[in-house]
Parts: sequence; structure tokens; C-alpha cells
Amino acid sequence: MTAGEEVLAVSDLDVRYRSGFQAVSGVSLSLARNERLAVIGPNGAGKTSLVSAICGDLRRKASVTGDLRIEGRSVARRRPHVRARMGLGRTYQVAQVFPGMTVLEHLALARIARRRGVGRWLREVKSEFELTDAEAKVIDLLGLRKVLTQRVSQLGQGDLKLVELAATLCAEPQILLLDEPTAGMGSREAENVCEVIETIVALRPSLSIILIEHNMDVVFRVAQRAIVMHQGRVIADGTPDDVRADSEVRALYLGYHAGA
Amino acid sequence: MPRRRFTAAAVDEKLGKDARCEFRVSGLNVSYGGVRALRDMTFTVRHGEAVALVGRNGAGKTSTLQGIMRFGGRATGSVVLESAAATVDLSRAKTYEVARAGVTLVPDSRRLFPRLEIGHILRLCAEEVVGRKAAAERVDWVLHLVPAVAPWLDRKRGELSGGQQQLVAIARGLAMRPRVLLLDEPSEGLSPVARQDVLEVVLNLKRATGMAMVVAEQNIDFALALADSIVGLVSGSPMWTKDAEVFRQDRTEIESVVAL
Amino acid sequence: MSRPVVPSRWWAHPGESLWVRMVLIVVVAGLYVAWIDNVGVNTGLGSVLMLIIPGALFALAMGVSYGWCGLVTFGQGAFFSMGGFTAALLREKELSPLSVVVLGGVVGGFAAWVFAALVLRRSTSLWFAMLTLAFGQFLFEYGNKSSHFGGPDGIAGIPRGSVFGQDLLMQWPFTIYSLIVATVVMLVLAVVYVSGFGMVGRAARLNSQRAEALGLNVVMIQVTMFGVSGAVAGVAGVLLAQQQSFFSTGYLGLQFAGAAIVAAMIGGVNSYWGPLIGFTILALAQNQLAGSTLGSVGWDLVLGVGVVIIVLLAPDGLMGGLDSARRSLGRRMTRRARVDRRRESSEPRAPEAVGEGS
Amino acid sequence: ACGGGDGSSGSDDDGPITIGFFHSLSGVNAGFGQQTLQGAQLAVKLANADGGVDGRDLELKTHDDQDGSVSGTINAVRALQDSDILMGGSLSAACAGAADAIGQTGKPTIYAGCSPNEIVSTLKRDNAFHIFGTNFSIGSSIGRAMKQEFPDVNTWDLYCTNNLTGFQIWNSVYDGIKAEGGDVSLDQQVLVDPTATDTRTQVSQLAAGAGDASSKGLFLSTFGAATTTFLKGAEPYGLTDKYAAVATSGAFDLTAWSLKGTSPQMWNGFTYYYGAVNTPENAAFVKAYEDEYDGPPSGFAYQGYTAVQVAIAALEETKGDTDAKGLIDALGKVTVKSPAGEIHNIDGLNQYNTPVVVWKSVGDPSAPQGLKVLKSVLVPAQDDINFWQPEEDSEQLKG
Amino acid sequence: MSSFIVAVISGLSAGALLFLAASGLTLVFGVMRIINFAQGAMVMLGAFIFHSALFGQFQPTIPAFVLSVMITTLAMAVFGVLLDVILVHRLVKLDEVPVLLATFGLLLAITGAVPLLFGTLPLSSSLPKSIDRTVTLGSGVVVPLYDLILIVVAAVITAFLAWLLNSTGFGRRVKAVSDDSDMAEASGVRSGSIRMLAFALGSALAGLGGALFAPLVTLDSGLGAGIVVEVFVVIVVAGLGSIWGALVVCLLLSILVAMFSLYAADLQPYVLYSVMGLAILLKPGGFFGARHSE
Ligand SMILES: Nc1ncnc2c1ncn2[C@@H]1O[C@H](COP(=O)(O)OP(=O)(O)OP(=O)(O)O)[C@@H](O)[C@H]1O
Ligand SMILES: Nc1ncnc2c1ncn2[C@@H]1O[C@H](COP(=O)(O)OP(=O)(O)OP(=O)(O)O)[C@@H](O)[C@H]1O
Ligand SMILES: [Mg+2]
Ligand SMILES: [Mg+2]
Repeated sequence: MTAGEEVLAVSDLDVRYRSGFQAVSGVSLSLARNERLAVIGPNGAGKTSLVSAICGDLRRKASVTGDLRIEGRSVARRRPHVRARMGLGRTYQVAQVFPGMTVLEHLALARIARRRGVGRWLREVKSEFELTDAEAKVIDLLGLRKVLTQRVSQLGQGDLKLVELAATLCAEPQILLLDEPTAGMGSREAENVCEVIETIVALRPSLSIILIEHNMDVVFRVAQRAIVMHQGRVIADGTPDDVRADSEVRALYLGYHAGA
Repeated sequence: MPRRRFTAAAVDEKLGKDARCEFRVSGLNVSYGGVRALRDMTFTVRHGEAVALVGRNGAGKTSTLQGIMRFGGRATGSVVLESAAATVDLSRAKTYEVARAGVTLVPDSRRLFPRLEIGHILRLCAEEVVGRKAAAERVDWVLHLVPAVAPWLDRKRGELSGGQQQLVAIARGLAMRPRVLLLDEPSEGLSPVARQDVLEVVLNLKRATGMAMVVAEQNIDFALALADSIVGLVSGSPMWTKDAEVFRQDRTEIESVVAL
Repeated sequence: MSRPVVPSRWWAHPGESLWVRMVLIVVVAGLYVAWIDNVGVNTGLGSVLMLIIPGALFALAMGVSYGWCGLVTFGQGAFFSMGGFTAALLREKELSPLSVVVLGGVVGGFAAWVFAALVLRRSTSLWFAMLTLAFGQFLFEYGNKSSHFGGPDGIAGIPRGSVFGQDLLMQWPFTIYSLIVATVVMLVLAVVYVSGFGMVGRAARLNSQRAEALGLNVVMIQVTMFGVSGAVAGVAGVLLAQQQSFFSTGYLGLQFAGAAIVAAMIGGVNSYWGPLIGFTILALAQNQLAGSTLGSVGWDLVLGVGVVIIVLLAPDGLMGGLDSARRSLGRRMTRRARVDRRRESSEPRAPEAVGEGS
Repeated sequence: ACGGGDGSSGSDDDGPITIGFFHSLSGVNAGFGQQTLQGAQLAVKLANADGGVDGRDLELKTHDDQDGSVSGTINAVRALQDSDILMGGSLSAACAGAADAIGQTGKPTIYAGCSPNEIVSTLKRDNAFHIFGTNFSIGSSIGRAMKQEFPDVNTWDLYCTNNLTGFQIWNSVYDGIKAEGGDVSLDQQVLVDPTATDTRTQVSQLAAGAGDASSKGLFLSTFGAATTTFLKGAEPYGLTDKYAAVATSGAFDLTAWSLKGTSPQMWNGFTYYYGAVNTPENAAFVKAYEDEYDGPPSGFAYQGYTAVQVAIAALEETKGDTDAKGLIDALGKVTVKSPAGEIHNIDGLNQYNTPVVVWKSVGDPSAPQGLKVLKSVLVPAQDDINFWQPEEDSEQLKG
Repeated sequence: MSSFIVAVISGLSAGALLFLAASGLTLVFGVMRIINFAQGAMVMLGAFIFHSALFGQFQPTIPAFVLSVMITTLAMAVFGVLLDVILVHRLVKLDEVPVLLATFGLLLAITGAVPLLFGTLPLSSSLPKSIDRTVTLGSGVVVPLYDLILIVVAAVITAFLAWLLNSTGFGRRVKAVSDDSDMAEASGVRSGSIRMLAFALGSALAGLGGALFAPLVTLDSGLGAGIVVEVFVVIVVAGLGSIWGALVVCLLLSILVAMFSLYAADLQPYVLYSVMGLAILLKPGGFFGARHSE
């Protein structure tokens, strides 16, 4: 488990939607253990499609070709839950939650998903309602404690994203894929999200992260490396500073006069 | 009030067919599922002028344009078209009525109908506004203005590149005989060359027809090249409205809003 | 470890004292039936109860398949009938009625499980719904033709037998017997409902994509839950067959399954008690309306309009409505409940932690 | 704790005597149920006009069997609960579902319907009496009549619903012909799906293979809608005219009624057809019925009427006493002048010896109900036929 | 050989009727992504309306027959508009499974309303005398004239629908609305009205199917549920959204059923369902399915 070991390898990935639109073309990337990679690019560049393809969420919507390896094992033909059990965990651009459930139940679900063995199905859900210290810390940082027993249908879009993040973290993934975790949030919440990511990274040294973000502050704070996508292709790859200096990136994404 | 006041013909009759119109938006609020995305947006565009909305991702540019069209979220506030002769209040109009009154949106993701051929799309949209008889003529006029589109008439969306689609989207907007053209990120996803093409088309149009325009842009060069005044948006609220001339010399303020 | 407080909603969900409540219900119902038998009104509510039980269990099976894991089925009558025909075909074997019940449950459950496993791996829940309809119809055709199943005239002479020396031929022993079987089924389901498995099933219904992304095998969960639903339907079928001494292919039709869907939806598909209550209400209502035009000829109209209204206005049914009414009663009651719990709670820091945040 | 012991919880002695009516009043079979109800109502009305039974009025309480659904069975229990004597039943599932309750309460019960052999045998309870024919009695009566009318027709084409009832009826027809010493062989047999709505394919098949049918018979082992659909499919081919004999079972008058006087020449066997029975009782019944309702009585109306007649006869026997035991005894003893003739219980069988009418008719728009009777035969029930114990059933078509 | 041809032709005509029932469903799905469980019930309602529109004539003249068919089609179109105003426009926002349940409710409601409106006795009417006959095709094959008429009508309807959807302004608007209803609205298309029209057209097709079906059968309230099962089989095999696909599958399936009733009558009831099962296993989205959005 040394850092630098490759945990996720994507090679030559194509995503073509049923409508015929090719959203991702020939993307290859590799993610090392404990690496934090940002994916940036204009709207419609294919960032979300890339992440969804990695998770296997596009099965019925698009044809996905190319190879995909988690910890060296090819998963290109595996269903999403298998990939998740191999360590993938993701959040969505528009928070995906279970509308009738409470926040606590979301956390319990993630915990059940994490466990192995038949026993996890049979235990009463209530016994899953206890938080570990790490989870309690995440919950407190995200300010979710006061809504723990509320149904998520009563929460706003921003809070939903926090709930989703907390639940995803509860499932203890090895590779965390975050799709615009701070979009639609105020600066304070965005700050909290960053802090949570930092906390988790500190607690779990083996965690790797792919972060899609439009908020450059977050990108600079969290990511060690950034790739830029445009029209389904990777057009730049490097440290955030390198990327920012890249003229094509400036032209296409940051704008010609982006401050350096 | 009778609905027919919003047919294209009725609006023509009221405002005067080729009259110079002023387009006023004031106190526009937009919310999505209870979450406010835009607060108190106010601006005015005169005949032959263009306003650019600038701001970061998620600042509310798209929400402004979609709020004017009444689609997407829930919008409140006043939207009026005014000529010397009369005023048409679009605050309570339905989306298609706004469109028929001559306020035309070129949306950010282009949103061409995938199952229709380009020629049919142009024809269809023209018919809705100018009627069946005048439509062919109108489409010819558009093809004359944007000749690049002519060879693609029998293709479908899936057979066009992003930049090509953008041109078609603009052509579709023009086919609807706009008094006010709402352009959402017209330069997005375009190669610099394509961007130059689009800019030329739009500038020509402005000069030639005196069409009023509202442009949502992240690309400052594009915005400055096109607009006469600029509205700076920060997290859902307009911060300032200034003459574009101010920024042609000094861009610091605009960059502080748009860039990092 | 901290344990946050969870408000109790026992009327929508079985709580921890479930066993006590169940036993209480059986005792009360039993006493009631015994009482009416003693006063001599042997065709009163007691027999209505006996007649309602199989239907109510069947409605519950609908709830399990749609409400608990998101699979709409128009062909659940197939598994109900498998139970019923199990009893019918074994009518001469002199088996104990309880073992027939178990067998019927196993047959229905296994068939449902196999069916779902074959279909669900390949298609969505929408196609699944349509396929269940065709499946039921297929068996209907088959049953009607094959003499093994008595054709449209059914099979009669199904014995009730005796349990623990108690002859079930008479009405009230049979009612008690049905009640006990139903209670056991409910207890098993309660275990499922409050377990992780039950919650995961609901998650699959609410947002299957999210559930998969969390690492939950949605297809496996749905297939298993559908098996459970089939087993409940099978048990209900056996009970009906024993009660009527008769079973026919008529129960395979859309009509029968449709009424159960409606019942489940009226009560609230995703609640534990909902389908039972929905069915009881419907049965009693129809009983009351019988004789009026609306109650007889136009009953389907009432059902149909009911479904439409529920889908549009109250997708969680009566139980969901009660639940949100309770919630909107305000925080006061909840708070009081919390205070009470705090007194009971042996855990020192639990309640204080709630609501205090970072 | 036996339920049968205290079945007298009904009405007190001064109020009206209640006859429970339990039948399909909703759903696909509602038409039949409603007709039966009309017959029963007429009988009650006539009896009350006559002063009731022993000075007490009769009252009919209706309950819907809802096609045998579970809540329909609940209604059966209710029907038993608030009546002194119960009549009803037409649909298999509903009858059978209620049979148990009927047996346990020990209330005197009259089944007016329930034709399939198996059903009838499952309904057997000591307190219940069956007064009309089964598939077996109707089929074999048709067979006998066919042999007498068409001694030379030995070859038959069969158009048959692909289920047990369809098979049973044909097999009984076969037995009936054989019993008269005839010879039967099947030429074409075309099976139709009982749930199918569109059966033109099968009809055209029959037409294509009919060949020279002038010496053949055609038997339609179908009911109601299936028969109508057949006739419509056969119309363009002129198929029914090609055969020497065409026969069907069931309440063909309803079918013919819906065909508005266009039905072809057809033999039919059922418990009753008003135009095919020549008794003074029938004339009175038809007159009373026509006065009360719009048209003449159907077979179902007759069944309802006769069932109530039987009930009244039993009540008169007990002098209005509604005690269950006495009534059951009376039901075993009485003789009733039904429109189709005198009927009584066959000793020890809880089953009446009701005759079967076999008649030939042709559509005639000017005739009442659009049907003209050309000929009729009343086949008395054979005393040696025991409906309760149907002969061993076959999955094979005979012939 | 001649019985073979007869079977093919009667299969074709049965398929033509089935298609009239299924086409409305396919159309409505194509536009609104709504699976209308009640389509079969609407066909039944059409048949009853047809019967009423004959005003008691049992065997109408040809003009009366044609007029009644037209009245029925029109009445069902109006019914479709009413349904859209009351119910359907609310369904567009729901997920597919609740939609299925709601339209199932509609099926129940129509089935329950029919006996209230038209009475409980089975009803029946007949074809005009002059078309209720057979024609002899070459080599002694005798087939009912009406079978041929039905086949022609189905072909005409298919061609009409294909023309309407692919070559007219209405068709383009329908596609635009179903592709992206918000954007269509922003392009000036009254998407609500287009939806209403499309649904009315779907209902009108059900009415037409019912009217052409009515003279062949006895009408009772059980008719709707029977039709819906067959229609679902077609939909599962054909996939949703393709008119031609629906036609082809209706015809092939009906011929197959006819063949079975000719050569293996015992197995005939199972044919449809076996084909359906096979289709699910081999081609889960149907053989002609338009892209099936999740
Ligand atoms: N289901 C779909 N069917 C067809 N095209 C799709 C679908 N989903 C996305 N697309 C198209 O694929 C392209 C890439 O979309 P994607 O969501 O991956 O972009 P993104 O980089 O995440 O953009 P954003 O920053 O706006 O989230 C877009 O042009 C989009 O229109
Ligand atoms: N359909 C929607 N549902 C919920 N929230 C939305 C929706 N559309 C936009 N928002 C939210 O509204 C806010 C404003 O978004 P908007 O699209 O107007 O921004 P924008 O300035 O156009 O950004 P961009 O440069 O990314 O196009 C964002 O926070 C976004 O998350
Ligand atoms: Mg994205
Ligand atoms: Mg935007």
C-alpha cells in the first residue's frame, strides 16, 4: 500500500450516448493511491460522463468502450455495485438521495453497503444508527447533526449535497469521485466541504480522490494534479499551476486573461 | 385577458412590426425547488444594443435568460417589451408566448431536437412565429445571414460538431424573427476560429438589424467585443451595471467577478 | 459512539415492542371471535375477519413487491394461485394444514424468485410490470385448459384438516388458525421490514441508481424481495383454498390482482400495516355499498378513480398521510417524546448531543 | 360450538319472511344475475299479491357475489345471516366459495344455476338443493334429441371452447346420441381459446375444412359471447346453412336477442325457453312476466322464478315456520308446478328432476325477442342421472 | 394449401385489428413517454360508443356504418382531450411506474363506467349486409371481405401515421416536444396543445379500432382487459415508439397464432406469451424499440 501505486486506470475510454452523441473520446488517465486529481473543463466537456462511465452508471444510457481497472483488476464489464464494493464511491452533480428517508437512514444504508456477509441484511437497521467518531466528526463539520432525524425531502438542495457526501464517506470508499461537491453552495459551506475532504484525507491515507469542480479555489486547495477536458478529450494534464498556465486551457476554459 | 394578445401577429400590431423596441427586465427572481438562484435582476436593453451578463459558473446567468423565458425554475418579476407605440408585458406570458412575442433564446447546450433534420428545425421554428407562408422566406434570409449552415440542412444534430451545432442554434434563433436575442454562452465549447465566426455573425446582425441582445458570457473578450454594457453577477445577484467602454481599458473589475 | 434519537412511528412501522403488539392483536381478535361465537352470532364480523385475512395478506404481498422494493406486479395472482393449487392438488394427501401453508409459501416464493431472477437481470421494472401481466395470463390459459387444475370450474373438496387436535372445519377454530398464520407471516415480514434488508429494498425503490452506486446489489435485493412477496402470496392462496375448500384459476386474472394493488395503494404501499388496512377498508366499504349501483356495477369505477387520485395526490396512501399529519402536528410532541426517552435512556450523552452541532 | 345448531337468528315471527338472493349483480355475468333477479322478484310479487305465506309477506334481499371475489364471499355470509331461506349461485367460484358457509350455517338453500358437473358435486350439502341441470344433463338431452331428429347424421363437426366445460358438454352430447343407439364420429374439431375476443381465424378454418357438409352436423360447444362471435364469423361464409343440423347449448335466447332477429336456424338445449314450453303454468308465467317487464322471460328469469316457487312451496309446507330443519325437510318433499312442468326432489339426492328443453329456432326480426321457435322437445330429467356424482371426466373429446 | 392461405389472411386481419389497438399506445408513448395501460379499455369504450352510434340498427347500411365509425373516432378524440385536461398532463411529470399505475386506474375506471353507461347485458351489432360476405381469391381461396378491408385500413392508417409523424409540421412538432419539451416551448411550440392533440389522436385510433372491432364480437365490459394483455405482448416484442415496428409485430404474431390454431391448436393459447418471453430474453428493449430513455 505504498503511495504512488496505481489504484484506478482508465484507458482509451469512449462514451457514446444513445442519441449518438459522443461525450467522451479516448480518455486515458491513471490515479495513484492517495492522489487527488481534479477534472475541470467547460460545461458539457464530458466530465460527468467520464465519472459516470467509471462507476458504471451509464449502462442503459450509453455505450462505453475502453478498459477500466481498479487495483489492477479489470472492471469494464462489472455492474456498478460491484465496482462500488471494490472501493469506488461517488457523489452526483445533482444530489441523488432516497426521498422518503431520514439522514440517519442514509448513513445506515451506506454502512450496510460497506459491510460484508449475510449478517448485515438481518441486523435491525436501528443498530446501524450509531456513529463512529470519524463519522460524527464529518457530520459535525458538515453541520448535519441537527437534521439527522429529518427526512431528506425537507432539506434544501445544498444540504442534500452534504448528506450525499456524508453518506458516501460512510461507505468508506478507497476511491472517491466527487462531482461538483460545492456547486450551489455558499462560500461557507464550500469551505466546510473542503475541510471535510481534508479531514478524511488525513484520517484515511489510502484514499484517492477525483474531483470535478468549477470553483478554482476548491481545486487549488484540494487537488495535487488537474486534467482539463474539452469536447470529450483531455487537453491538459499537470499540476493545477501548470494547467492554469496552459494557454489552450486559458483560451477554452479559464478565459484569455485569467489571473495567473 | 385574451390569450391571443401574445400571438406574433398581435404583438406586431401592437408594437409596430419593425418598430424599435426596448427590453426591460426588473426585479427578476428565479428559484429552483425553493432554492433562490437569482435575486432582483434588473437591466434594460435598447434597440441595437447588447448587454452582457458576466459572472462565474453558477452565478445566475443562465437562470436570468431562462427566467425571462419562464422555463426551468420558478420566475417572478417584470419583463416588458416597449416600443414608441405601446408596451407588451411578458411577465405572465407562457414560454411559447414569450417566444412568439419576439424574445428568443439560444440556449447554452444548444438543445437542437435530435430527431429532426436541421432544415426542419429551422422551418418549424420560423413557422411558429411568422406563419407558414412567410417561413420559407425567413429561413432563406437566415441562410443568407449564416451561410455556413446551408450545407447541413439535411443532417441531424448527432452529425454535427459542437461548434457547428452552435451556429445552427443561432440560426434557429434568428429564424424566429427575434426582437430581442438571448444568447447563452454563444462562445462556449467553440474553437477560437469558430468563436470568431460566431462573433462576426452576431456583430453583423446587431449592426444590420439593430436587434437587441442579451448575452451571458464567461469569455470576457467575447463579451467586450459584443456588448455595450455589462452586468456583473456574483452568486445570484447583480453587483453592478457598467458601460462596456470602461472595461476596454481596465479589466480588473470584470475579472474580479468572472475569473478566479 | 453516539446514538441519536429516532422518533418512533409505530403505526407506520413496526417498533421494538412489535412482538408484544402482535401477540396482543391475536389475543384480542381471538377473544372477540370466541365471544361472538358464544353469543351465537356466528356469521358476524368474525367470519368477515376470516374471509378478509387471505385477501389482506395478498394485498400485503403487493405492498412487499411494490412498496418495499419498487416492483409493480400485475401478475401476483400467479403466485397466490400457486399456493392455492398446492393446497388443491394435495387435497387427498391428508397433510397437516400448517405444512400445506408452508409448502404453498415455498412454492409461491420459489416461483416468484425464479421468475424475477430470469426477468430482472435483463430488463427494467417497467418491462417487468408488463411481463408479470403476461405471465399471469399465460398461467390462466394453461390452468383453464389443463384438467390438473380443474379448468375454469376449479378444484373443490380441499380439506381444512386439524391442527393440534383442533378440527378446523368449524368457523372459529379456522379463524383463529388463519389469524395465527397471518400473524406469523407478519412477524417474519416485520423482521424483514426493520432489518437492513428491508431498508435496502426501500432504497432500491426510491433511487435504484444511487443504491447501486453505494455498492448495493439492487437486482439481487429486488429478486429476493419479490421471492418474499411471492411466498406471502402463496400462503394467502393456501389460506383461501382451505377456507373455501375450493380453488380455481379465476384468481390468476387481472381483476383479482388489480383489487389488491388498489388496496395496497390506498393503505400505503411502503408502510408495514398499509396494505392490510387498505384491504380491510375496501372490503368493508364494498360490503356496505353492496346492493347500490355504485357498489355493484360501478365498483371498478370507484377503484379506478381511487387509484388515479392516490397516484396523483397521495402516493404514500393512508399511512403516509397519517405519518405526515403526525409530523405536521408540530415538534412539540416529538420533543416531549424525546424528553421521555431521555429519562428512559441509560446512555449518558445521547440526547444532549442531538441538535448541538459542532 | 357448531355453527349449524343455532341457525335461527333470522327474523322474528311477525315480520316478513326473507329470501336471500345471492348472485352476480356486477361484472361480466351481471346480465345473467339481473335476469335471475327479475324472475325471483316476480315470483315474490305474485306470492305477496296472493296474501303471502300463512299471512306473512315475503321479502327478497339481494346480495352480489361479485364474481366470486373474496368480498363476494363475504356477501354470501351476509346473505345467509339475514335470510330465512337462501337462493342463488351462478358462477362457479362464487358458489363454491359460499358452499362452506352454507353447509355450516345449515340454512335451507336452493341453488338456481351452477351448471358444471364438478361444481355441482362440490356444492353438495345436506341443507342445499339443486334444481337445474348440469352440463351433463343438458348435453345428453341435446344428444338424445339430435338422434331422434336427425337419425342419419352420424358425422359431426365440433366448434368448442378449449376448456373443460366445452369438452364436457360435447362429451355428454356424444353420450346422449349413443344412449339412443346412434353412431357418432367427429370430423373437424376446432378449439377456441375461452378468453379470446377475436375468433375469426378459427371460424375461417372451420369454413375452409367444412367441405360438403350437407350430411354432417355442427355442434357449438360454446356459450354466450363466444357463440355470437362464431355466428358473426360464420355469416360471410353462410356456414350454418351448409350443415344438416346445427346445435348448441346454453341460453341461446340471449345470444339470439343480441343478434336482433338475424340468428340462423339452430337447435339449442337449456333448462328453459319461454317459446318452447307449452304448459298453462308457462303461459301464466310469461304473461305475468311480460306485464311486469318489457320482454318475455329468459332462461335465467325462469330459474329465478322457479327457485322462489320452490322456496314458497316449502314455506307453505311448514306453514310459514322458518325453522331450518323443517324447511329442509319440506324442500325434500314438495312438488312444484314450475313453468316447465311438475318438479320434485329426487329421493335422497337433494336434487330436483327439472326437465331440459331442446328446441329449434330461427331469427325473425318480427317475432318477440327476434326469435321464432320452429320445434321443441321437452326431455325429462333421467332419474338415473345423479348430478352430484358426475361421471368420470375426460380430457379427451369423444368421437 | 388453401387453408394455409386462409389462415394467413385471417391472421393478417386479426393483426390489423390488434395494430389499431396498439398503434395509439405506441404513438402516445412516442410523444409523452406514457405507457397507457388503459388503451385496451379505450378500444372497448370505442366499441360501445360505436354500438350506440348505430342508434339501434343491427345491420346498418354502409353509409350508416361509415358514419358511426366516424362518430366513434371523433367521440373518442374528444374523450382523449378531456382525459388530457383532467389527467394526462399531470402524468407527464411522473416516473414511468406511477404512470403505469395511474393508467391502470384509468383502465379500471373505464371498465367500471361501461356497464353504468351501456347496461350490463351483452350487446352486439353486425356488419352491413353487402360487406358481410366472402370473396374468392384465385385458386379457390375463400376469405371474408371484411378481413381484406381491415388489412387495407391498417395499412392506410400506418401510412397515414408515418406520413403524419415524418412529413408534416405536426409530426415535427410532436418530435420536438418529445425530444425536448422545454426547448420546443421556447421555440414557440405550444407543447401542451401538441401533447393534447397527440393524445387525442391516440384515443381516436383506439376509437377507430373499437368501432371496426365491434361488429365482430359481443360487447361486454371484460373486453378491455383482454385487449390490453395482447397489446402489451406486442409492445414488449416490438419495443416502444415505432409505428412500423408495431405493425410488423402485430401482423407476424397474429399469423403465427393463426398457424398454430391450424396445425397445433392445443398450443395456440401459449404462442403469444412464449414469444413475449423469448423477446425479453433475447432482446430486452424490443426488436424495433426506439431509444428507451431511462
Ligand atoms: N443522457 C444523455 N444523452 C445524450 N447526451 C448526453 C446525455 N447526458 C449528457 N449528454 C451530453 O454529453 C455531453 C457531456 O455531458 P457531461 O454531463 O458529461 O458534461 P460535464 O462536463 O459534466 O458538464 P457540466 O460542467 O455542465 O456538468 C454534453 O454535451 C451533454 O449534452
Ligand atoms: N435545474 C436546476 N435545478 C436546481 N438548481 C439549478 C438548476 N439550474 C441551475 N441551478 C442552480 O442555480 C444556480 C445558478 O445557475 P446558472 O445556470 O444560472 O448559472 P450560470 O451563471 O449560467 O453558470 P454557468 O456558467 O455554469 O452556465 C447554480 O447554483 C445552479 O446550481
Ligand atoms: Mg457535470
Ligand atoms: Mg449558464
